[in-house]
Amino acid sequence: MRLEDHLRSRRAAGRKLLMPYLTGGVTATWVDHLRALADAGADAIEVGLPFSDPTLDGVTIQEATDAALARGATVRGILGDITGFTDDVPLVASTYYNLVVRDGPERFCAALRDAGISGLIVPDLPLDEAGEAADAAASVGVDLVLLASPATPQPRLAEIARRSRGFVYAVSLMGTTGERATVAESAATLASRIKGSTDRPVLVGFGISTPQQAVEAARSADGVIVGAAIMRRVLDGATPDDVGADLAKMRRALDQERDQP
Amino acid sequence: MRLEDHLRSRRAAGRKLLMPYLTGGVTATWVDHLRALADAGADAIEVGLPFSDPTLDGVTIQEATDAALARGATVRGILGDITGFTDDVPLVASTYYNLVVRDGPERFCAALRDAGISGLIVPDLPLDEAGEAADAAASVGVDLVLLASPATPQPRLAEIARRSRGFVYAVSLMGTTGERATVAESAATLASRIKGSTDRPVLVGFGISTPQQAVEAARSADGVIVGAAIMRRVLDGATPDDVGADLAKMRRALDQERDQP
Amino acid sequence: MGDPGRQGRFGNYGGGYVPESLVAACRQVEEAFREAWPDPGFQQSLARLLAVQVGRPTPLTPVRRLSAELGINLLLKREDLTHTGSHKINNVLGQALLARRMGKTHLIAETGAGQHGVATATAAALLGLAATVFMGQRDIERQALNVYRMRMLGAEVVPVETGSRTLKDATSQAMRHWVGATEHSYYCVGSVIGPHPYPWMVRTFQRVIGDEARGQCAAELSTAVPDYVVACVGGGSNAAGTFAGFVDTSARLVGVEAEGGAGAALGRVGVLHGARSLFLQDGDGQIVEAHSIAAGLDYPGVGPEHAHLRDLGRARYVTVTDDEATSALVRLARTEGIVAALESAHAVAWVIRAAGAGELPPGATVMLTLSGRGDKDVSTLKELA
Amino acid sequence: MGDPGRQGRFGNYGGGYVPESLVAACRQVEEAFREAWPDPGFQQSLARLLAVQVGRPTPLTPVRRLSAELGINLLLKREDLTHTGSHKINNVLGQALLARRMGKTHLIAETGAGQHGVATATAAALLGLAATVFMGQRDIERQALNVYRMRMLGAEVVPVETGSRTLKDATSQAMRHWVGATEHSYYCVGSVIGPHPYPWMVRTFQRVIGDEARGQCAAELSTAVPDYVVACVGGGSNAAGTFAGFVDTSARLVGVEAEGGAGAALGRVGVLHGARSLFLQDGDGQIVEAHSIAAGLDYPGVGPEHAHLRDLGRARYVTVTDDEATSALVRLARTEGIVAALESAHAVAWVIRAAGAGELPPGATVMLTLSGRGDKDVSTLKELA
Ligand SMILES: Cc1ncc(COP(=O)(O)O)c(C=O)c1O
Ligand SMILES: Cc1ncc(COP(=O)(O)O)c(C=O)c1O
Repeated sequence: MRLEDHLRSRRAAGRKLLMPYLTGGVTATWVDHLRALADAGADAIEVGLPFSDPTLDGVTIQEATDAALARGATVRGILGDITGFTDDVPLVASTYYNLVVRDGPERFCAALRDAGISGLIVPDLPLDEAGEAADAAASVGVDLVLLASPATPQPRLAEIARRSRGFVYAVSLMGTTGERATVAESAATLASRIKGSTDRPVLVGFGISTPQQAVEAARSADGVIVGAAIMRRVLDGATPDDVGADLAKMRRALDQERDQP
Repeated sequence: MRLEDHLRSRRAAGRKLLMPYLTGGVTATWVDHLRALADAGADAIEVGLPFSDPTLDGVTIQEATDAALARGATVRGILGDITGFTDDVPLVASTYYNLVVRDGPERFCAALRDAGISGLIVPDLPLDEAGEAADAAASVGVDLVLLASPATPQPRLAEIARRSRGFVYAVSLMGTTGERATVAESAATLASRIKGSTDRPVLVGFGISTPQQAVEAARSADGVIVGAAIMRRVLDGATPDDVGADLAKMRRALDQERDQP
Repeated sequence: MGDPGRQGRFGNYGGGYVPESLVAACRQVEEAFREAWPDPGFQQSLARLLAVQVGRPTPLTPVRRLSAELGINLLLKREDLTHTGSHKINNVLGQALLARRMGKTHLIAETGAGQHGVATATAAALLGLAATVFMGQRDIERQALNVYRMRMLGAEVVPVETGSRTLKDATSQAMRHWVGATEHSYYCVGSVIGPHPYPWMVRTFQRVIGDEARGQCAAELSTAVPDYVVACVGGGSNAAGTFAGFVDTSARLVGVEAEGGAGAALGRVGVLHGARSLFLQDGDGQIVEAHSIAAGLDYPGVGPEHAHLRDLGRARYVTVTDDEATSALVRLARTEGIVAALESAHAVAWVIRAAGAGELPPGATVMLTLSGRGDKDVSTLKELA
Repeated sequence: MGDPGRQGRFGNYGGGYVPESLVAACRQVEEAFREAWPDPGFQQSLARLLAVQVGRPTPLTPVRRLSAELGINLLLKREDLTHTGSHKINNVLGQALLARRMGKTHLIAETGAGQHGVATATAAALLGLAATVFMGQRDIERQALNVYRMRMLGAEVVPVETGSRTLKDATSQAMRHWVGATEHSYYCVGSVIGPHPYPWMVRTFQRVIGDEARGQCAAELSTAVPDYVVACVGGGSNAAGTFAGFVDTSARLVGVEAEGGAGAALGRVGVLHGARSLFLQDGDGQIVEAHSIAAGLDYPGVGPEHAHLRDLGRARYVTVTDDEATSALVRLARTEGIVAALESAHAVAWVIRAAGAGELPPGATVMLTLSGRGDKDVSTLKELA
């Protein structure tokens, strides 16, 4: 099943979507973490393919990236690790455009597909530059997710929503990835604006750190992406079970919110 | 008796003139050194009035100057020390022009005369600038000694010889005061040139360090001035007797030279 | 070397590979620049600053003794004589005027050698703006003089501890900071790198080097145009500004990179800091850390227009070792009384090598942009001595 | 401010109080200068060096933000933008050309801040001469950057351990050395001090500052001539060169000395380093050690022409403390993006104080010679911070 179909059907079931992020290769047993996240109720998982110069990431994901690269993580290795991971929870690769360019978008996307990955996020690839990668992804059935930000003006926002595949990634605030004490006000505004122009799923990411924040951010969107909060725990030595338990709390918080009137 | 008359009469007696130099105030007992030099056969003694910036002196006399100033030596104090020193051995003050200008040449020369000093050497006062000081010195009967150097061209040399009083100071070489291993060739040439244009006594100074050198330098001149070689010994702790013994050796060497055919 | 259009393309290179959060900010810069540049008022303000603050025009100095030794005719375009001591100020004053015109109150900058940081701090002080300069910890150590100069000028210098702790990482950190500060802050990029419109805009501001040199060569040389035009290449701004003045002549254009930071000579196609260009990468596509004694050349990539000029064969890119650069610096100092920046000494080193190897024919005229002065490098060189 | 004649007299001051061994050498310099100066060939060579090597003319920069704060109209003559970073190079190139014309192969120089030493080393390298620079041990320590620059340029730097181990003692040592080396060596004096013809010759070579500034003021100011002309005074060369351009106008001339080195403001008549002038002395006529944070002002005397201008009442001499100078340096950096030399900052400090005290009337136009840039002082300032 295509990523977008999967998310639409989950949403149709009345569920708020939850997409955790994990840096590929961050520890020797990272696939166990991946499985724990899947088991704890993730609707999809974002797998970071570490790049030496993560210009849109804050300190936590920079640190995770450095750790993965120091361990010798490579795109090839990570894709090998996850081949045949599961069909139930789609994986979405996320990386910087240089790694896509390295082999060329076509070969890169084909490799993703071969490893069972169904989506791709490239934070430094805006709409205007996305044509080649979008074509390559589409031709192998991988969904290229585009990002929208609080600074995105209206007609452009609609175009992004139209051309994004899988879902639309709503960047909650003007800033880098990383935990924040509160959900930015801009998150709700942006999510509502996107939802006003597309029925594609809209996930809010950047700075979602706690179950409460997830609930709050999910109100005007279809779900949330949680990255740095998980990676902080992983870097601090959390086991797969620990990480699974954390995610399960978020899952429950989101589900309870739905079940309340 | 005027300095020049004294030197002329000594020369007339067939004697090579010997003029040691001593920095005024260099030690607490410097007047004892002065007396020892007089007793050891000096025909006159050059007394340095220490100046903070002795631009024509080499390291030894710089060091002696620094020592004297560090002891608090002043022109007034030094003149006080030597008042009534002796009538037999004339004293010649030597200093830089700034100390002359300080009180004005007239008061300065009068103070020299009152202390019993009969000559004055100012190494940074060339012929062209000497008018005021020469008049002031003459008016109180102090002989202003002018210096000639190997670089002095002919008509100027004659003028220096003519306007100098006391004697003509032949600077043996192009350089500062200080001991040298040999007497510069320029010394003999210069002395002969000066003697060719005046019958005033001609003393050679700068770098005369040993009895042999004194003998050699005195050959074409009327005598020698010995400065750094003595001051080196004083700075190294030589007693008045030590210094007297040294000068006596020079005296003997010069006298022997005369007595040889 | 013209207008790269709305997409900012130089052949296959350039573009605007920035997070969506910066797209609007980059557009705003482009609009402002497209509107300001043809405005006589803007041109006048800039020209006046370049004259009274920077000291332009800078001289073109015929180098007599070294030329004689090398058997060529070497002319130096003296960017070392500008205010703050390198060509960086030409660009910074242009951008700072633009920022003020846009109503921004803060300048953000990355710096390697510190020259761009000092220039930015200077322009900020002059125009009453605040300045925050990101600088790799390693560069902070080897360019301590410039760090203190920036602080004295009132700029905040932020140490960058990530990655190689040099220019590449400082650039990443400046971009991160800008994402959260676009409203009041203007990102003042220091070379012909970064997303559109920066490579084009920075080259346009630096073009004054090449235009002046072209005119001065016409007055100085019987051939009017030199046989070779040479400049060092870090990101490539002094070279781009220089080449722009000669690209339509018969002069051969040579960009000289540090052996350990040779994006144009040894890099592969990639995307970094907003542009598609040539970068040093490993087999997995990770950017490789550059290594050069010259902090300003310690960058693993090159501006997109240089990548394009290389593809076209219009410019050649060559490399020089640390040792060659330091020897050239000393030789120029001893023969001409000019202590050049280590960056600029790379260009001199190539000329010395090429003349020695007969690659430069005897009597060849060579116009070399001396991008900066070496005061900032004296402590580095002292440690070597 | 004309020709002081064969005796080199400025009123009661000047002259040639040198050992007989240097009389001929000084005469030779005077003859050579009197012969070279009117020679169009010499003028052309010098003008060309000043243009292509030094980067003259230097700009006259209207200072906007600080002027507004002070309620005056301040213009800076930018000698900090010259090659090697201070006005010293103007004089040195003139003397070095003269030395070469005289067939000399060596340059001797004294230096305080190191700027004159760097300039001399530079000129020597450029013209293929050897250079020996005397520098006080204390200055060697506080101006380490310049010491290394000189060595890189191929000059020999000789530490002077006597006396205050600063400029005064370096000057004495240079003179001692010259006595023994007149045949091949030319003594390149760094300020308007020393025996005739130096004060006159150095002022003549530095006059380019004042002449340029006069013309630039005429273009820049509605009044054509500024109300005040201000420069710092160590020995007094940048001030003398500046004043020479304005002495025949209505401008008030102000020389600013370091409080601890104020020969003109606080000195008494004396003779040092070959000239009759004003020097700091104790009651016994011993020269007093100067004390200034600015190595280039750390000299207990002043050039004879300044003593004369003071007597005439044509120029005024004022003093500024170390603290005032460092504050002025920082204030100028923060408001105008110019890091001035500590020496030059003294002149700025006086303007700030005088404007604050109402001594400069509101709206007064002030032309200030910024004699050099502050790179050399950054480590001194860093220690204070
Ligand atoms: C003196 C100097 N030259 C050259 C460079 C390299 O920059 P670019 O290649 O942009 O001219 C720098 C950078 O800091 C520099 O300071
Ligand atoms: C920058 C600067 N300004 C001023 C001076 C003082 O010299 P003068 O009074 O001769 O101009 C110096 C001396 O080293 C200097 O370096």
